[in-house]
Amino acid sequence: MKMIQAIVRHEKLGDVKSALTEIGVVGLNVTEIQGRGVQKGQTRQWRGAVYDVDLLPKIKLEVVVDAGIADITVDTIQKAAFTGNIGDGKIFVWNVEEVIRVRTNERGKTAI
Amino acid sequence: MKMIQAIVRHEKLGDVKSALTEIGVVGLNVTEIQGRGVQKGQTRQWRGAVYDVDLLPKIKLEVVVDAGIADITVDTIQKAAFTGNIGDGKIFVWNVEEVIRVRTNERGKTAI
Amino acid sequence: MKMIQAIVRHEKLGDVKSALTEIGVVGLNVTEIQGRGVQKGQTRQWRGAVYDVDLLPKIKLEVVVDAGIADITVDTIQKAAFTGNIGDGKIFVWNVEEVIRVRTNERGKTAI
Amino acid sequence: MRRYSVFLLLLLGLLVLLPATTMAADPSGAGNPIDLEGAMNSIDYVWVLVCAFLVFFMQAGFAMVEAGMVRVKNVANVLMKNFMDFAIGTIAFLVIGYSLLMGSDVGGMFGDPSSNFMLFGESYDVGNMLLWFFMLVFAATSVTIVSGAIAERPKFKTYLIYSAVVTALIYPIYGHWIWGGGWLAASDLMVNLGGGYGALDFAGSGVVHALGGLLALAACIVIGPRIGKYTKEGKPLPIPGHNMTIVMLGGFILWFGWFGFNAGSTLSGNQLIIAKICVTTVIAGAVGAVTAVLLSWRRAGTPDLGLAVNGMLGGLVGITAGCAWVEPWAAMVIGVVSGIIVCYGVWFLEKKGVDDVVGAISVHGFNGLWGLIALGLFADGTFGVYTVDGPLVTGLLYGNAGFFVAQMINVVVLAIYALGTGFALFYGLKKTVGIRVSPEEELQGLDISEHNVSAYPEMVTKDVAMTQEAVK
Amino acid sequence: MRRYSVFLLLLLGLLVLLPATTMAADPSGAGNPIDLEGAMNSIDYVWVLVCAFLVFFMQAGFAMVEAGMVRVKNVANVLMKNFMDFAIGTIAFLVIGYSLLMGSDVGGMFGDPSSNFMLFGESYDVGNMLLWFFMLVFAATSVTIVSGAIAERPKFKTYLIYSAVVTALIYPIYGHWIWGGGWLAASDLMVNLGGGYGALDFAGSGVVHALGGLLALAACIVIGPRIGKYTKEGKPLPIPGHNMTIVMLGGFILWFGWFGFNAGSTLSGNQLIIAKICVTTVIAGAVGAVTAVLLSWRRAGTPDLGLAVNGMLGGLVGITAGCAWVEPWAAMVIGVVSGIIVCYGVWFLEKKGVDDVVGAISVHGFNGLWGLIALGLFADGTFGVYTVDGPLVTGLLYGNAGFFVAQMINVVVLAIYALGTGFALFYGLKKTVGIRVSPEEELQGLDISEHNVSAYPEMVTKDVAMTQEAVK
Amino acid sequence: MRRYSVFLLLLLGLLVLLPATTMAADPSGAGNPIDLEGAMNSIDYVWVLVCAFLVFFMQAGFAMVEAGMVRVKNVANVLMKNFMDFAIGTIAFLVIGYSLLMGSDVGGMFGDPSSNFMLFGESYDVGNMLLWFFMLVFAATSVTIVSGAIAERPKFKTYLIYSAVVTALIYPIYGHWIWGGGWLAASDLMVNLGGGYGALDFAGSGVVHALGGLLALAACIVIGPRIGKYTKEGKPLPIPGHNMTIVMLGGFILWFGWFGFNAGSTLSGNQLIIAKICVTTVIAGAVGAVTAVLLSWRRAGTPDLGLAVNGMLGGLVGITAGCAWVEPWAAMVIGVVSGIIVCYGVWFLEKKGVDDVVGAISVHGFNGLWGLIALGLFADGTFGVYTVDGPLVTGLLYGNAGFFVAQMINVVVLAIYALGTGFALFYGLKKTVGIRVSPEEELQGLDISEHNVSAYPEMVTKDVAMTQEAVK
Ligand SMILES: Nc1ncnc2c1ncn2[C@@H]1O[C@H](COP(=O)(O)OP(=O)(O)O)[C@@H](O)[C@H]1O
Ligand SMILES: Nc1ncnc2c1ncn2[C@@H]1O[C@H](COP(=O)(O)OP(=O)(O)O)[C@@H](O)[C@H]1O
Ligand SMILES: Nc1ncnc2c1ncn2[C@@H]1O[C@H](COP(=O)(O)OP(=O)(O)O)[C@@H](O)[C@H]1O
Repeated sequence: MKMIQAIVRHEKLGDVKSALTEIGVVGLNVTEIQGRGVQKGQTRQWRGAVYDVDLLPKIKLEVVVDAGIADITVDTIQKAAFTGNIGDGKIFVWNVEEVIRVRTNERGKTAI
Repeated sequence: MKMIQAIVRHEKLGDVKSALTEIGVVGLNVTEIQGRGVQKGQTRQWRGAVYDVDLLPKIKLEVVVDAGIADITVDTIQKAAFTGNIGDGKIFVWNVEEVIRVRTNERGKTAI
Repeated sequence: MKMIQAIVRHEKLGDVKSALTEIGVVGLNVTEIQGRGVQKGQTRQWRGAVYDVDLLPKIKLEVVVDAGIADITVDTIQKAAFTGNIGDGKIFVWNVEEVIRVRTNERGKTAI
Repeated sequence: MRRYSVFLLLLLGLLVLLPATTMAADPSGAGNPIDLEGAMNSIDYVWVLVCAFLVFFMQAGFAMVEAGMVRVKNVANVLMKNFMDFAIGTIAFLVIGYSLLMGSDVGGMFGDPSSNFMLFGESYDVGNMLLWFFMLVFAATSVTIVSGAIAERPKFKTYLIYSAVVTALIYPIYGHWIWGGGWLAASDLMVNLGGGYGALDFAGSGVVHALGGLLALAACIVIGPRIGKYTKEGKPLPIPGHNMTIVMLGGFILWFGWFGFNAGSTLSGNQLIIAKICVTTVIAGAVGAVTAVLLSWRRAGTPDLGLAVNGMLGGLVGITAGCAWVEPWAAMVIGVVSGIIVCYGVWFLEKKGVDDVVGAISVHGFNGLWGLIALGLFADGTFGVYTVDGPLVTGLLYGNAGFFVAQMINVVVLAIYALGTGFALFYGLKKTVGIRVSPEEELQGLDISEHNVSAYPEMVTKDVAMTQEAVK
Repeated sequence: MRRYSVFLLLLLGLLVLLPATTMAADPSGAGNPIDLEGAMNSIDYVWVLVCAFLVFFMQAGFAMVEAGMVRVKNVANVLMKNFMDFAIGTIAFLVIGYSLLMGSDVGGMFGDPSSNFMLFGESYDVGNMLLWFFMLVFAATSVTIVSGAIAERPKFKTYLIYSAVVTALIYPIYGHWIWGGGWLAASDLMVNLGGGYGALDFAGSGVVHALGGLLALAACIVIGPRIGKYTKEGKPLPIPGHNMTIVMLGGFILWFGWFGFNAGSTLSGNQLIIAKICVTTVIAGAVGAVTAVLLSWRRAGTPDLGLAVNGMLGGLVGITAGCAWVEPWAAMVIGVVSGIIVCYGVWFLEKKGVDDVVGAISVHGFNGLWGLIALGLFADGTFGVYTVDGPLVTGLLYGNAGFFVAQMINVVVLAIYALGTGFALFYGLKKTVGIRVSPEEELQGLDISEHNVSAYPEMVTKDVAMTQEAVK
Repeated sequence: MRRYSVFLLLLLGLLVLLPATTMAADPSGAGNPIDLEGAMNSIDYVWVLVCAFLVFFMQAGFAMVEAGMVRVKNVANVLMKNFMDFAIGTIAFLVIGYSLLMGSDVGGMFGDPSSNFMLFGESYDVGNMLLWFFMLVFAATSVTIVSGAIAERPKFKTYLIYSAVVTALIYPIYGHWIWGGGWLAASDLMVNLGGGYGALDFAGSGVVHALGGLLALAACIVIGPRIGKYTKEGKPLPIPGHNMTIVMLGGFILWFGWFGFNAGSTLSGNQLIIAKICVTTVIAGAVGAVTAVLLSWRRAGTPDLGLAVNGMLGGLVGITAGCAWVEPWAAMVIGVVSGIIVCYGVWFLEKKGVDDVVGAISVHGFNGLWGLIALGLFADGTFGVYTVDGPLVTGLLYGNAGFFVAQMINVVVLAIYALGTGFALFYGLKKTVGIRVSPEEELQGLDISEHNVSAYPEMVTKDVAMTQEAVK
């Protein structure tokens, strides 16, 4: 099983969620994070003084999927989150050794 | 060492924490996330109009433990977080290669 | 590639960020979490009644870096986040199998 | 003949108010004699000013309700709109608005535009300044209504232009027709019809609320719904506001201010009817709230806070025209109808693709018209035209069908005027300076795109995710 | 003999207020003569109405304090309770409450229940409506006190029933005994005891606050503590509120409104004692706050905001009964005692298993009784019964032990009445419609379970985690 | 000769206010005759009290603006400071402050310190208590200004000492020079210079605002900037506040209260000039806001909310001294200048290393002085010294250069006095009890370190991260 952690734009969350639903990936979770990347930040102003912020709000999505569909999941997210502009985000994938469904205590793939 | 990431219900956080304390697992951290699973969401209303939400607030717990106690930790969380109803959550386990305690720069098991 | 997850003090975030910039690690993301560790919590008061809290706000930093610079990244964070007092935090490292840059669909090291 | 008598009646209040202006401008109040008349005069000033303060404070109420009903990313923008429309409106009102509203009547259509320019010369008079101040806070109330309806998408600059135009022209002209000696209230035709008085509107269900609410309707139609409000199939998706606490606070502030709004409209503290006005006002608000809560409960299964506040406001709008002229039981009836109008208005407009963020069109627009009608129905003939002397104001249920017709004429005229000027204004703005921010800016939120600030820079937010998908 | 003289005294204020009602109902105030009497009448109306507005605004203050003191998941519910109890109370007061409170006395026990039904007929009179409005906002203040105490667990529907019953029956009946010509104030026994007047309560330490606060005590006991409030060993665990900013805002609003509450209770703007009332009021509030802060500082090591606000409110409650009758130094003493009562009251009740979320029982209940006692002690004999004429109100320290006894009788009667009706009501509700939501609903929060909304839909929250574990 | 005539003039208002005090203390107002004089007296009381309530409510406004402009970790502390300075100030004012301010003049320098101790004896009089209450809320306004400027770093205990000292001594002494019959207003020198009156300050641009604002300047310099405010190179880094909604709410509350502040300063409801005062007040506030918004727009590319509120407050401060004496067009000019002063003041101080969190120094300090100057320029000779009778107050532009000089003397004296006492006080506190928390406490936030609470315990926060790095 794989953990797919994707950092995407706020306004792309809806698209990513629907795209995932379409390929049958339902379970996921979402947090707001503050991120920094190539997109080095933006300016804000406060009482007329302009300043640079270097962390921008982004959405972090975590989906655990069966290894077999990891690639298609990654592709789906990449497509749905894409705008082509700096700040589109990143996707990280790593191996998950065990998944447990709390409600049934099932383990492994069936628990996803 | 293993990272045990558990998604549980808000109201179960207290129980899970105490259960972990009892088996000697102290270090952990907690975030509120928005999750979607089999439990497909709920309805809310706004000015008399009912609508479905598909992300529900859950608690994400992260505990890094020595590989030797990973199983018992998982079991403990599963039991403490259990209600038997849809939405009980998931536990994910993966391998952690290194742990560093910032205060002492200790590495590995003793740093947990 | 490695995921370096560091739990540090709120007031150390700025130092850690600059230290990372100095060694050329730009991409990262940040969340506020609630943590428990050796530092068992603190007391607060509410309407004159003192009570213990066992979760304290901390900053969680996630940086994915090339395996080759993982060690220096960890060291940099450790040094920048260090105060020597209980509650300094932890750093966890695990293997990341794939990194995708959403904007370009690049994969692997160049995508970091 | 009759025309003059009404005109006189309308001026009476003014005269009581301005004892010294018959001679020359009195900027210091030196003309206030140390006698009974002077004392009664002082009472009027104290009362009218305190009530004006309360009406001013309603600006804070609107700001809070509206800010609470938008998403985090648009809060600072909504606050700024509420604040700046008052600031700019004050200047517009000083330069031209008040003259058009209250200057000496020109053909029943508007007041002499230069008569009160900057409150110079003859108009630099305490009595006139009292009226200016009171009228200013009323005008500002009307103007601010649009702000909440079209929240989360208009250009800030365009909104400022809108607010200046309404305070300077659109509001004063219609206001003059009713309160400034204009044709709706004082023309022979209308006065004959009403039986001694033309169309009436005690504290402004029509002048302030219906006008503002119908302008909001025009604005909402011209600007179009927010991104994310409707699915591809046209099904509306609720977009919850971010802070119910300040919505409720704003609701309480508005109710608080409304007592000044209605009871201050006697323009006199010597009219004991002010006590009755507070009674009808509080009843209509309470009953409107209860009605809306029950309706929302039935529809959604649980009682809703937003509609409770809307229902209360609807009841207050509904009673505003008739507050001095109807009985407590009638205030209850008015409140019930108001609550119904608010709920079904909100649901109807939402279904029809009109995206009114705070429910302003139903609360102020529809209920403002209802208030005028209700006055035509329920006026019980115990109080005259802003005076205890006759002719006493009497509605359909008490036998005066003519007055009811006068009120209906007012309703129709007002609706045409408000929608006409509203569509003209908003289409004009759309074609020239543009009325709406770009989709990217809208998605990002107006706080960043228009003001480059966050309302809550340290707050971590989450999206309210819906299962159904909206059109982008 | 004496009985009648007091009765007359009490009616005096009313008579000044209602110049025209001796003849027939005057719904328009036409009876207000354009003479000195008329002018003074106008001053009374203006003053009483402005003060009533301020008292109305206290509803917002209560809503903010209570909302701020609960957790995020219960905010909308608390706001709705505060809002709807006023709305429903207005209707209840119109139908029956006011009649029982102020209708012509029936055997010293209550007012004629039909006398003011819907303010029809004789009661459709400006003077009577003035009093109705003023009394309404007072009744609403009393009713809303319970809301905060039992927050985070009651059924919404049950709360609405409670608020209707208290506004319609429980409050008016006791209120009649003190303010409506009932036995505590006007019976021979009490008047003889007091030395020309019976039990007194200038602005309602007892009628409004102690009654509300003791009803809250009954409610808290019947409903039981919140899940998570106590450990298995019975140790209380603090449950911090979610927003100190609005707690403080609410505190300021309440203090602001309290000036209207106390000084408006002259029912006349021609009583210059209103200046003194503001002085004693502000002093007691300030001193109460300082006292509570110092006590909290000593106990917890740091000065606490919640207790500061509670202490201030306690001081205000304590001075309310005697505000017109005591000296500034006495106001200080009253404030110090109030601050102590608040702190130790809060800590004592918490230890005893009474889970009062906002401290209402100590602030309003205990201090309300203290206010009655303090009046019996400190009245300095410089002001009469709502008039500058004698008999002047004099307390124990100034030689009138009888009046002190009268006040103590009032304290005992009030405590029995409030707790008696309170337990009866809340047990009754518990056995019938149910008083508390299910544990699942409580854990989920009342906003979702009772209203299906979030107060802050976009806010990411965290739990305030405590080391010790509570009983679920 | 002249000296006495002015003195008499100044006392006139007081005499009208205190009809019975010429004989003996009248704690109940029994001396209020049931005649015309009595009625006019009542009107004064009603007006002054209502205005005082509004001024009191400004405390809530300050609390909200300041709380909104600090970071989450310091909110409870700022609220507590705002609340406790009023509570402690009330006691200090009762014990000594008011006596120094308004007690019988001692050599033109201060009032007899014991004359009103605890409002005992002769001072236990309704008229005197009216004035005490009004003066209290003014004093509290001045004191609270510093709180916002030095937010996020002072020791709580030290702040309490500061607030007691200012209310007890620093404010009353200067206030006496202007309002209590002291030398700036009533000495021969000044009266001759002014042409029948000395330095004037209608509602306290100088006494209340400039004094408070300049004390804030001294405080900011002594305490030093917040950790994180400046880079190593000395470049200022903005530290955004946490909640724009309550900043705006606070702004509206302040504006609301300011009408009471300015118009109540007639100390009489029989001066019809109150209407004009409201007009000039609302204009200056509106124009100040518009000006500041335009300047911020030009500088940062987008219109800023914080400066909008600051600009409005600056305009209000600027008009406060002259509100009764200048024309509407002059109010506009004053507002424009105020808006400019606020913006450039804020930017200048920030560059110079003075870290004023809320802009209080520019808003209250600089604009307070500007208000005094503006009065000396624009007074139009239509209103006298708190009376409609002459000598009429006339400024430089209307030919009275002497009065302008008198005002400039006042400006210089005030600046020296405020900065002198301010530096003495804050250095003194720094050397003794300490003025600033430790860096660790500051980083952690004063809510935890000073009060051990969180203002929003359940809110998840994020840091506002800046690219440039600040000095720690
Ligand atoms: N190495 C990294 N580790 C963790 N998060 C990262 C990393 N690089 C980027 N991110 C996250 O991805 C977001 C987008 O990165 P950015 O480099 O600006 O995107 P892009 O390269 O597609 O323009 C950042 O805001 C940050 O949250
Ligand atoms: N595949 C997944 N990846 C990440 N998080 C998941 C996944 N599946 C479920 N979750 C998380 O677990 C929570 C509970 O899931 P759900 O399927 O409703 O539980 P259950 O199957 O026990 O009823 C979800 O709200 C979500 O936060
Ligand atoms: N085993 C663990 N798993 C996950 N997070 C942990 C673990 N141990 C500690 N943490 C995180 O690190 C933070 C600091 O831990 P603590 O043990 O107090 O630090 P230290 O040992 O350096 O004094 C905690 O608040 C928690 O967020």
